[in-house]
Amino acid sequence: MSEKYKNKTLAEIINIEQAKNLLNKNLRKGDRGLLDYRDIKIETGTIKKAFGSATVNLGDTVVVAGVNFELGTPFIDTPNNAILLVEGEILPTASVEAEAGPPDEHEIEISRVIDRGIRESGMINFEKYVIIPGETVIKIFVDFNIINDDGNIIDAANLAAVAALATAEIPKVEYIREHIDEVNNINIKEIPRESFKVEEIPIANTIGIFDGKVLVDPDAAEEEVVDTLITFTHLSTGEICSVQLLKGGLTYEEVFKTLDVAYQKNLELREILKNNGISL
Amino acid sequence: MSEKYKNKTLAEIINIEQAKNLLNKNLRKGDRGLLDYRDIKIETGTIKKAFGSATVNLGDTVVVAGVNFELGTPFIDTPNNAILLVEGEILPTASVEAEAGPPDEHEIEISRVIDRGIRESGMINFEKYVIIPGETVIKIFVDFNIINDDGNIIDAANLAAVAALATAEIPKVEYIREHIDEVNNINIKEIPRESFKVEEIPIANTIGIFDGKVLVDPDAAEEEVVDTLITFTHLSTGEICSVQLLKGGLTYEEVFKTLDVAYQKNLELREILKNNGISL
Amino acid sequence: MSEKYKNKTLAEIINIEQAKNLLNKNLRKGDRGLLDYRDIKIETGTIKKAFGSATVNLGDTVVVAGVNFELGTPFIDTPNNAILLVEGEILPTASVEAEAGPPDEHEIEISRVIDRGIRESGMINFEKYVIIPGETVIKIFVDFNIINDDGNIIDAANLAAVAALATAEIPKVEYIREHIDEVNNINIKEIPRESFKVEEIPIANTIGIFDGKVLVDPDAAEEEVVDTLITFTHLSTGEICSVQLLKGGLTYEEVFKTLDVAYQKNLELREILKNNGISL
Amino acid sequence: MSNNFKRIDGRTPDQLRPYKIRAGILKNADGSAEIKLGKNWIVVGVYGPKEHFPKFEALQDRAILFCRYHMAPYSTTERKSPKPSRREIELSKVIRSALEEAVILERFPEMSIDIYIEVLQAEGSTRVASITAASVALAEAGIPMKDMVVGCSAGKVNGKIVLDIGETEDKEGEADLPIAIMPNLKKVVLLQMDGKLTHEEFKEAFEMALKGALELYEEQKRALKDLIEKMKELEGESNE
Amino acid sequence: MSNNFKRIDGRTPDQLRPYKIRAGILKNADGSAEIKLGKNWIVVGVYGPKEHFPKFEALQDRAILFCRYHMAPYSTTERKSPKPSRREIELSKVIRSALEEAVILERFPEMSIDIYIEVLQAEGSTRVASITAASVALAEAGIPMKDMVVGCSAGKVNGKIVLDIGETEDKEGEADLPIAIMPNLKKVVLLQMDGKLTHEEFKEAFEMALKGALELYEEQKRALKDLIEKMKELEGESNE
Amino acid sequence: MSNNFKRIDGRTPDQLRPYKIRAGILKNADGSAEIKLGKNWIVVGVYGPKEHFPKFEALQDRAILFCRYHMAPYSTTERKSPKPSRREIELSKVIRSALEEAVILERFPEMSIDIYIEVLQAEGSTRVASITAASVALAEAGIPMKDMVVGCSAGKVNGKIVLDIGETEDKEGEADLPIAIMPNLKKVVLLQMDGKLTHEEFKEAFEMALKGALELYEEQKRALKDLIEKMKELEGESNE
Repeated sequence: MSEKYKNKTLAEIINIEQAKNLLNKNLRKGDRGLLDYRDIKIETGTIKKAFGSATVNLGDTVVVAGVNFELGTPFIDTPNNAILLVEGEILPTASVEAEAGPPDEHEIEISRVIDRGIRESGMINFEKYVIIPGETVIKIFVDFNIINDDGNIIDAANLAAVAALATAEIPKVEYIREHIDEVNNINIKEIPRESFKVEEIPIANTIGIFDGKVLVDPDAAEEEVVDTLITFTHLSTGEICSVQLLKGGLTYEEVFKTLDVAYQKNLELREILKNNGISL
Repeated sequence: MSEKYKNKTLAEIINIEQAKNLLNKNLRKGDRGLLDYRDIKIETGTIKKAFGSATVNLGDTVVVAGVNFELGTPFIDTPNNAILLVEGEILPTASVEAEAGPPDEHEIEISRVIDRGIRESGMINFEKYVIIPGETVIKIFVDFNIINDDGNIIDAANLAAVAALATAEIPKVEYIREHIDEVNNINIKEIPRESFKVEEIPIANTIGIFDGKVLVDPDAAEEEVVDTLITFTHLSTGEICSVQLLKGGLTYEEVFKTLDVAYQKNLELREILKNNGISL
Repeated sequence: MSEKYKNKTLAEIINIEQAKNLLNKNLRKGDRGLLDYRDIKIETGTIKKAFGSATVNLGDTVVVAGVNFELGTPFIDTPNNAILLVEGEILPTASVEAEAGPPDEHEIEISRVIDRGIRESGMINFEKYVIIPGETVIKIFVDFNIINDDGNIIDAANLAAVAALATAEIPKVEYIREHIDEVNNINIKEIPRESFKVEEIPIANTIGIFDGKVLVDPDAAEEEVVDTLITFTHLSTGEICSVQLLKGGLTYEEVFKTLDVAYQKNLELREILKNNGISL
Repeated sequence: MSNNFKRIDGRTPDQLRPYKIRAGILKNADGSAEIKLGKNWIVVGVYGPKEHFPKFEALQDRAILFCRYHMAPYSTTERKSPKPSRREIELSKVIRSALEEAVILERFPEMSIDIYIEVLQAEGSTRVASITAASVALAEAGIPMKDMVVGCSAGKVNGKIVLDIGETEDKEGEADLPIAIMPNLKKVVLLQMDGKLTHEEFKEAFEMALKGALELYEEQKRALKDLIEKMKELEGESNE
Repeated sequence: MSNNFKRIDGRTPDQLRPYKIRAGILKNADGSAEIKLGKNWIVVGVYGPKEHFPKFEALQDRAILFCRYHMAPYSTTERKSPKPSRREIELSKVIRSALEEAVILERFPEMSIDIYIEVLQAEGSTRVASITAASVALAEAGIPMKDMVVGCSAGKVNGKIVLDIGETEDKEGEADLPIAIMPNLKKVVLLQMDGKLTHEEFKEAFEMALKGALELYEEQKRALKDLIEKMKELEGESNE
Repeated sequence: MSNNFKRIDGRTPDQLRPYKIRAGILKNADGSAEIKLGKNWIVVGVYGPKEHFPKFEALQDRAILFCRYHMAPYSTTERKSPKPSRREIELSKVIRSALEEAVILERFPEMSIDIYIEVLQAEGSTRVASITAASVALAEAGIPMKDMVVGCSAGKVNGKIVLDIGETEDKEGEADLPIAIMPNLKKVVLLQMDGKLTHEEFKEAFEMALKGALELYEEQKRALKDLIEKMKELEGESNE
């Protein structure tokens, strides 16, 4: 057996070979076109304990995201900014390969790509959530978990993170300011809340290249066989706010070809979010 | 050789086989009855550097416990409570199996069983050791170490922890309150002390079941051959404050049978503590 | 192949055998005498981002050291003292054996030997860099990295650390005291600086013994073949401020024989530092 | 027991929170299940039996059961660090120990079976809910077991023995008693308690928890039956 | 583009910072290189190809490329803990991924090649400078490659697209676009972006970065030629 | 040296603190010993020689000596985290290095010998007390040694050279010089110093520490003789 199948189960190997055969004929599992996303289901408020949450199904990929707020000290070089922490884990339930334990480079890369999309897009007005400059600000935690991994984690996790943030409720900053003296004794979950208004919605689209053919939303088997994987994150203005070449290389022309496809697809996902009540 | 002896030394295997043969005849090493504890020796004040300490020998099992006090910040959800931290390690001197390094699940389970006994019993009046609510409280460290492991660590470590706490001296809370401004510069070991009055004494008794027979205080070899190990912790009032099924299963009737034995034996250990000057 | 060469490359084995053959004839690579150091090159200010820095070449051993200052809380038992932290790593670029990852016992020993030399020598006036006793003091970080390891890391790293400290500039303590209210928002790199005046210069000299012969400045191959390695650190007054037997044993007479050689060689290195503008 | 006694969430003393178990919810796992019990939401994935790695750690006469109980950062009132806490390590151990009593490990020498429990939302009594779901996931994976394992808790709140302790009841109550049993073999395989109970109260709580466990055992069976029927349907469809 | 536009450090928009690459700077490594780009000072050491350890992790059909990007504690404005940060782990991955496209790993089954990148001083665009130096170090180690890999960044600062983003420009600018290419195969092997760019700006920045990379490619070749000549000299000397 | 000079604890300059060594104190270890020196209380357990694991790390021509010096959380004035500190890692190394000079490791190829040193109470000069006890534990385990290893410290306190530095003297004194020797082979195997000493003071302190070590060597022998006699007695009893 070829070495490239090391650590793969037989079922996975069959899936991978099948994906390759189909792509060679410009086909995909379930009669999907090269530029079609799988079914997307977005449900918000799935975790009542969090300030915001969402569960996203992208085909058989399942992601849960939760948003939490805490009080903390700002970084010394940005005393007037709230703090954002985005951390994702691929749970060991997600696949045979997924392992328990501290995040590996794959999980760190995914988290950081989604972090950059949220951070650079202007989605969050960081200056709004400062209680006392240089002393106390709101720490925004976005945690997401991959429950089942059938590929294209980034697009799914980005949708979940964005939906959780856009539907979150935040403890009233004004209330915290007024009660700052008791702040050590305040349970932040019991503070009156208001809607967490996001100012932009970044959309991540991951594009694959297989033998020169461009395709979107690769599933787990396709991720193994494509030569190239690249993610573009777009704003509602059409601007790009983040790019990440995840795998392989591409020609100069392919950079712009994949960018164009990503842009088109970002409009599509944006529409799906809107249909779920999430828009600017 | 059978797989169940993996990682065992020859001497251990002989001990285990012997324990099994004896128990089959309702006998134990050293003519011990099924419901007899081994010899217990309790010595307090063995570590002069600690605020409280005790060394306990239970047969060949040896445990040292030390109590320390520090100042710290209370947990946000219990601003009016002192903090208790119970941490135990089985030192690598204790047996061939014992390993150096961060606590494994066995050490964590033992520590948490003893922690719950102390915490739930009401032994410590947590509200008494608050310096400034929500800001500064006393942190109570109970550290114990197994020096030699011949079984029934929990009962021995619980006796050591309880004896160390009951004979500890604590820095005077009143003194700390008066000198709170200099508190960063105070060496807590130099503050005048008073007796640390405990309000209850929890006693842990571990019961084994071998082929339907109930026995107490299993030694290391017996721990390997019994089907079931369960610990009950009792208060001086006769109430139960903690239970932990450590190994195997038991019938519904056996739950109450072992509970009754544990209760009887708790009275016995309580008497031994009293003979060592430790009582309410 | 003999077991002592386990984990060595062929090139290293050849070097080691060669070193042994030469030392047997009282010779060393490059016509070096037993009591000769290899060429020493000291360059300061090589890291502009640090408050002080130096790069030292000792033969083919290359070390970079950087000094940084931060504000921090003093240790509770020394409220009137600045804090010194010396940490060194042998980078994985340094040799086949060098590994990435947290410092191993070898790196920790080296760091602690250099730390003790700096700390015990009185080089730094720790009381001078206290902003508010018991509350805020300056933390002095001395970080050094071995870029290439051809032996005698301690002497080279000590020279680099000493040169970096002696040429460092420190944020003005007076300025920080005056602006203490804004201290959380101060970028320490932007505070006006003054020269960091050192009050002593400790010099480390590592001596080897091969078959009863004393030699200085062992290279990597020689370190493998000598029976004994010992480091003495001297002050400008001729006093010893640190000793560390690194490898092997030595007779009572050899202790004093190696001490005398170290003393002589400390004068030589002191002169080289002086020629580089570093002296008291 | 006065019948008009009401609990903080309106339940009667011997009433379980609303519950629902679903089997076969994860595509990649060999077996999986989800339990919702009040606001608890727990997902379990089972992988195995598969060759144990590294080989020298494998056992020649039976499989190794691995179990991880883990809480998501957003599952609790205060955000939980994703790093395993001492509590999670203890619970992983007692859950594994309970399931080891049921799984016929001797059937799979040199192998390992991995059970991953992910608490997505926690609202008290998660350890026993986890066992209940894990047992269903093992069954779906086709792992032979002597009996199902099903867990439930009881406790004492405001002086009263009550079933299926919720989060607030756990914090403010006087005692918590989680148990897990093999319902047909009538054996207790998990038993913990903390708080204060007299022997009589302990007995009352124990028996109440038993009753709750038996109710949840019916739900386990229902969930597995549901799955079998759904699979038959799918088969039927693909045969059409 | 107005020609009299000046950047914070006096550069024109399409001007690289002063640069210098040296090959063969470490005695013990199989290959090594140093790059200075502005105040960036980066050292790379390559060890291998060598037998992979532990053996069971080795690949039968190709070598494993290991890459560590690491910053010295004194390399940054605020002291950096020597423990690898999440950022360093991500950069190690994208740099390795880029170099894997060039190195002919199939030539060395069962082996590994280790690339250690040590950032001694950081002043923006370290990832692309690291790749540029690593490629030279691999060449010196005699590792066969399909093409050199060379990196450069562009970005948007004060509304203007500029080449080779420095540290202050990165912090205060609107966007950063680091790329790495194989200059002869005309392939992009590293591509990241963060900030805000229209598609037009992205194109302009991408093309500017390409141009910068090609300039640095010349410096890579010069550094390797220099080394070869120095080695010939030394050989000549030893033959005298 | 003025004879009426008194130290903080009333000792004369060349006087050891009260000491006592006991061999064979742990039931499970292959060898063990306990030392009390002033308030120092240190327990040592030796396991081995035993097959080294994992096998590929074993040495074909000798045993591997492992040594861990570890302080209990309650052993020090401020509570010590149980995690090994940098100091503990350094001391583990220098103690192992000292004992490696004495143990005839070539006798046990492919094996390992583990020495676990647990400082239960610390009051200065623990490293040399540890070596002294470890050497006795190795002897009890029947490990062949070229010579015993025995340690002692000297130092300078209030301008005076004194023997066996206690904790307060270490903190307030001018210098600390711990040494360990093989008393019959007359070799130094551990030597450290920190503080400030002239060459003359160093010599004086070194020689004083030597004398102290020789006194403790007698105690080592006494402890081993005691143990042998106790074992003979026990044997006698069991033969009766």
